[in-house]
Amino acid sequence: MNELTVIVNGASRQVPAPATARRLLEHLELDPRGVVVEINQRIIRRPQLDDAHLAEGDRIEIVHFVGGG
Amino acid sequence: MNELTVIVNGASRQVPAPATARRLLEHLELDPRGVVVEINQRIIRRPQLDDAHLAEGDRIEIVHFVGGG
Amino acid sequence: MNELTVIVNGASRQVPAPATARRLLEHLELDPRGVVVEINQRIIRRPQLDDAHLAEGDRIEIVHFVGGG
Amino acid sequence: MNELTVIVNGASRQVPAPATARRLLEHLELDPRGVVVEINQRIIRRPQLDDAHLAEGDRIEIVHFVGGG
Amino acid sequence: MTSTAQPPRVELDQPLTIGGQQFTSRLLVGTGKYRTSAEMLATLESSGAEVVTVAVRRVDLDRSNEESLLHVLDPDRWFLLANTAGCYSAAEAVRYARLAREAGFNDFVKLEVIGDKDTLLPDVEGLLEATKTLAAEGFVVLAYTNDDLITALKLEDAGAAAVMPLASPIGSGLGLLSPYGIRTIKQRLAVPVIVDAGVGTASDACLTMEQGVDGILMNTALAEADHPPAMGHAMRHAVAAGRLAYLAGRMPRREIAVPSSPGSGMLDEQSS
Amino acid sequence: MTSTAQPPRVELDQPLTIGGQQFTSRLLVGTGKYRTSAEMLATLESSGAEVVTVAVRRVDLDRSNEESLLHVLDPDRWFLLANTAGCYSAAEAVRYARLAREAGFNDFVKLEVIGDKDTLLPDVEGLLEATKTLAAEGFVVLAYTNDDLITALKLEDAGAAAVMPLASPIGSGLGLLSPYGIRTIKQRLAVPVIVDAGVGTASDACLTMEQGVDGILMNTALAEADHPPAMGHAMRHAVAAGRLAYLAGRMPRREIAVPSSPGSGMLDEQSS
Amino acid sequence: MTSTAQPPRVELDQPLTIGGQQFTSRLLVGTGKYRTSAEMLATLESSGAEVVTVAVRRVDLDRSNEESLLHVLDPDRWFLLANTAGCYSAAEAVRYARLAREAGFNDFVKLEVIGDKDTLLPDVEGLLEATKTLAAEGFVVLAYTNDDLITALKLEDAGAAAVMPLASPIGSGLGLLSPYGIRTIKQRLAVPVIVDAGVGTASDACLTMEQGVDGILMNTALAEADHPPAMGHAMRHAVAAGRLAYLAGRMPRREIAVPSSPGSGMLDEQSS
Amino acid sequence: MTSTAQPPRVELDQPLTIGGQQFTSRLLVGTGKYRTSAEMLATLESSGAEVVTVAVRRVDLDRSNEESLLHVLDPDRWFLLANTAGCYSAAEAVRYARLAREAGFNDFVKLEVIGDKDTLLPDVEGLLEATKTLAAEGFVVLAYTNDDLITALKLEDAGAAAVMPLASPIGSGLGLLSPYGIRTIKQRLAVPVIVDAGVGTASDACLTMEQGVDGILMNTALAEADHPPAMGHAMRHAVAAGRLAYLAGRMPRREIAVPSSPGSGMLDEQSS
Repeated sequence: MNELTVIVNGASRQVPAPATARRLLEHLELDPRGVVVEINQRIIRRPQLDDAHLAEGDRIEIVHFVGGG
Repeated sequence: MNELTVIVNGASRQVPAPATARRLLEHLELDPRGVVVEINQRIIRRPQLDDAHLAEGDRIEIVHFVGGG
Repeated sequence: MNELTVIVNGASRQVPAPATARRLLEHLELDPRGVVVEINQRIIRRPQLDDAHLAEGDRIEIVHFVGGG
Repeated sequence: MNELTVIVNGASRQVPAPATARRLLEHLELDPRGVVVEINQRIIRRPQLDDAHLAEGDRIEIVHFVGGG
Repeated sequence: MTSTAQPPRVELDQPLTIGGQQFTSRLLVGTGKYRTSAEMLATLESSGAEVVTVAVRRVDLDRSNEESLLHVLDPDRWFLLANTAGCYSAAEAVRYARLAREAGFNDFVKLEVIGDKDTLLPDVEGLLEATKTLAAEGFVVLAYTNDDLITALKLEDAGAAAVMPLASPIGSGLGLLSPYGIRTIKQRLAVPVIVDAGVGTASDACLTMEQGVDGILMNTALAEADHPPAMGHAMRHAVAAGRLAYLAGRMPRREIAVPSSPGSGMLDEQSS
Repeated sequence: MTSTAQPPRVELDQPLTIGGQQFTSRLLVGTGKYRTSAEMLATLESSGAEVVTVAVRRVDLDRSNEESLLHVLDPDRWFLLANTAGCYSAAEAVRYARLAREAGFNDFVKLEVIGDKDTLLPDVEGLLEATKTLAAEGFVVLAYTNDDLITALKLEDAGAAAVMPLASPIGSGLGLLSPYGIRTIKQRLAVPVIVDAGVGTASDACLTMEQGVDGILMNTALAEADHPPAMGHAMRHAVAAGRLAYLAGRMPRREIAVPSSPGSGMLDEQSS
Repeated sequence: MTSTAQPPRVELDQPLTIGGQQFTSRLLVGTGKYRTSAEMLATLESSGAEVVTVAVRRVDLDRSNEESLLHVLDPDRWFLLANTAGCYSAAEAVRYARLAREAGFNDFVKLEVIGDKDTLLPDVEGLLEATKTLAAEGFVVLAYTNDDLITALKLEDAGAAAVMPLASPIGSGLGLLSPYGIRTIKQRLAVPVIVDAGVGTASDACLTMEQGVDGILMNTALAEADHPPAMGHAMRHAVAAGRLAYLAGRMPRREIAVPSSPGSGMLDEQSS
Repeated sequence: MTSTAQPPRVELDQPLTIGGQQFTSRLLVGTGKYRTSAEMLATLESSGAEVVTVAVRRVDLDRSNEESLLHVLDPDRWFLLANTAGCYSAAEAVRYARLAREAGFNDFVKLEVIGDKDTLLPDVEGLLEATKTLAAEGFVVLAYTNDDLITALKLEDAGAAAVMPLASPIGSGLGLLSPYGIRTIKQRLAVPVIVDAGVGTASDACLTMEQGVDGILMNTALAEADHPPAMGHAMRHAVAAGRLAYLAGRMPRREIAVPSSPGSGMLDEQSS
């Protein structure tokens, strides 16, 4: 089985290929309703999570809301 | 009918004699429950209003509560 | 004798032609050491006052220092 | 030689008898011009220092000026 | 941040107690200088006050009775606190206090012995004397005083049931001139401290309560507001706010900024 | 004083409205720096706030999900206002704002473009640029700015739905440094003015609202109080007090005393 | 602006006069708490003061004479004003005053009757009593008091040659807590008003003098500065600045800007 | 206290230096709004200022020359600092600055780019742009700005030779609204900080200098005093006082009293 190396939140990770944004969230056990995903500084809207394919070396940011003022 | 001259709240007044504190209040149409009477700087407690006889020249003060801070 | 119409400090004036910046100051009885002259938003440095010829319709500003904070 | 016991500035002291306020100052090597003497809460003015005789048990205060605000 | 820990229990505040009597509000209000009785009543209601001050004056024998305050203020609804406003000596103040007590409502007196017509500042010598006299006669004396700690301590010794230092002169609206002075008085006295006079607006009242005092008495700030009933409502909130903030314990002041949002977790950070 | 006249009707206050949306409270609160989630929730409740700010940060992939704020804050109960705290350029702030919007709750953003790590003061150049960009994209921009009127006017022109001048630096607790500056901004702008940052205790909040501004946003004053839920309650009262006092119209300040009790009707006066 | 008119003549200030004696400086300084005698002397010199306060204490019989102040301070150069610091009753203060007078320099006394060890605030009852006693004995009494006008008026009546209200507690450095109180005292008294205690830095001194008072006495602000002689110099300037500004009459405050440069004569204006 | 120790050497202050040029006074003064030229000159003299600001305006061709400032102010005696007062854009301010330089006295300009007629507050965007332009042309730019640190840092980067934050709006006399803001700017900038505008009286100037700034520029406080020459004298002292106090290092503030006279050596003490 193939693997991709992507940068998720600043750290290298191996993910099973082929991969999409949604698969990545599942792999990380994250609920898509609570996070927002950006690939290479492009935001992936939630309905497009399945269509957003990951490529080797992609820089992925997964953010959510935290306490702040 | 006899009359007495007393000073009530700084002004001379003729009142029918013999007079008591209570009679004075009645004469002035004042409700005893809302005022306090002083004769010659001696306070007349309400139960004693009938016993407080007025004499010629008495200085009488009748006070009540007004708005204040 | 010819005359030019120029705008000096916002008001139309007739000045003898041909005219230079220095001639204008003399005409206005102004000491060049105390003022600065601008013709059509171009500053005329003091040594160039003689070379700065005026043309019909020129907008001339003559300024000096006044009290200010 | 006789001695007297007096309280000077709160502490018992033996002084040669007979004693005066001036003798006490000399004994203590204090310049009379810089201090003020009180015997039993009575101030001894400087000209009277010689006349102020000390008695056994006298409470003597010797004060001067110190830094203060 | 964990979700299991319990929040600290907020201590419930104790009610204001003066001379053994509990009151429902820490805001005490005067009844002078209102444009109309209706406006006064609406303001008293909106302020939430229980204690209202009244003055002792001669009945005007030449006019109708309409101005009698007891026709307007129900003594069962409001706690009537008589003052000795306008008295310039201990003897005069004692006389007014005794007359007020004969009205029969309670033994409380807001004791004023004024020293000067222009500033209406208290004469503390006369005040101490009158306090001793009245306390000995069983009065519950609330003594209007300046912001001097030494006098406040002496008033307590003289038997005052509460000490009422001013924020600023009566009717001035200058607010709390010396938070330090008021705070010091509160820290040193055992009897309640009620700040009286000078509060001009809500923030003054709030700041005053934050010094830890037990209550505030005001009149002009309400009566001379453009809309007294709205200001009564404002002051009710302000006194509650200042009291709660005092009990809650404010954050420290610091001359440096501290972010409210996390400094880490920013995008594009390199993982270590 | 007559009893027949009616008290003036107190005008009912209008609710705070930003970007067409009405809010139930003029107090907006942050969610940072609380010791526990329970304490935060208790404080949010006691404050009466509807709008709560949140920050956008990376999910921590190495830790459990417990810290996800949405597990604690019900988005149906609270209006989540995302901020761009920690951003030091217009581009960075725009990026965070866009991410926040994708979370799907609303188009509002509390826009911060910080100019300096020590003071956390805004970079008004970057702020204006980001405001223009985001307003053009349909965001409802609440712009955190300093107390400069000229910048506030430009932010309004740039499309900000609300302007948020600071009282003092973020997390400093120094209170309202320039009532004059804030008052001037409020007087000149048409969009709501919400004072953000620097409030330290209840009297600061009350004084701020008395300048006429439309609301206050605070975080540290609550989270760093000794008892945050009690301070939340205090601030709820303080904001109401300041707002009401502003609407009620305070009495004038005067450097002379004015008695609250009548000057006439004293004992022993000679009748004329 | 015409060049022919004369500038208004600046009225020359009158020298400070207390008890019939003129002094060259409105700054009076204490001599306590300096690290060294040399530092004290340098500070006295730089301050420009003429009057220096001294305390009356027992001679220490067990130590050398070096600490005798008269070995350091030439009584021909400085006007020695003895205080009754440390006295807690009228009787005690009177005793110290009498001792001080026997030192033979002058009849002046800075009268302190302290009411409390923590705050060093005056006991005004004791102060009034001691003032009467000492004034009757021919003393020139400068009475250290609080900022209460009524007490100040009574001190004047009791024979005080000058009244010395505090700016804030002795040694606190809190500055002028109540400009209003001090200004009111100055306006109402005929005898000189010298503010004593609490000044912390130059702006405090300047602000104090701007209230119109006749002088300032300070000690800790000088002795506890990092560089006392430099602070002495600063205070000399500050007292002069505040005095002159008071005499010069300050501009009005206004909540609107007014340009300092002409509004007309700008370029490109159209001539009418 | 020993008499042998040396007092600490008071460090001599350095003269104010802007753009490489030393000045003899830290007080800079404007020349606008005086009632007469004579009064202005007397005030300039009494203030001890060296730098005086002047505005650039059209010659009034219909009136005599008497108002020409150079007939009154000797350029060899005073350092003429031209301003760009009245300019509302970078381009306009640059134009005035260039005209001013042609007058031939120096390359200095007090740069104002105003953002609003009512408040005369600076437009910091325009100010930054004009600063860059003029600095590149060799001007020594003194930039009149608000009290925002971020803008001040950018002005320094843009080439300003000095930054001139306001104390409060021009001509308002409101004094130093934000000591914190001014102090922060001074701490962070390398170029001189001259506070410009808003000072109303001597204590304002003194307090401002105590924040550590390098100088103050004022106009209205002098010209609108009742006696401008006396106020000039006051301000000269005030600036010196504040500067010296800053250098001397003030005592700490404390909320407790500390006696200035010894606590021991009192009469009737029992010896141990």
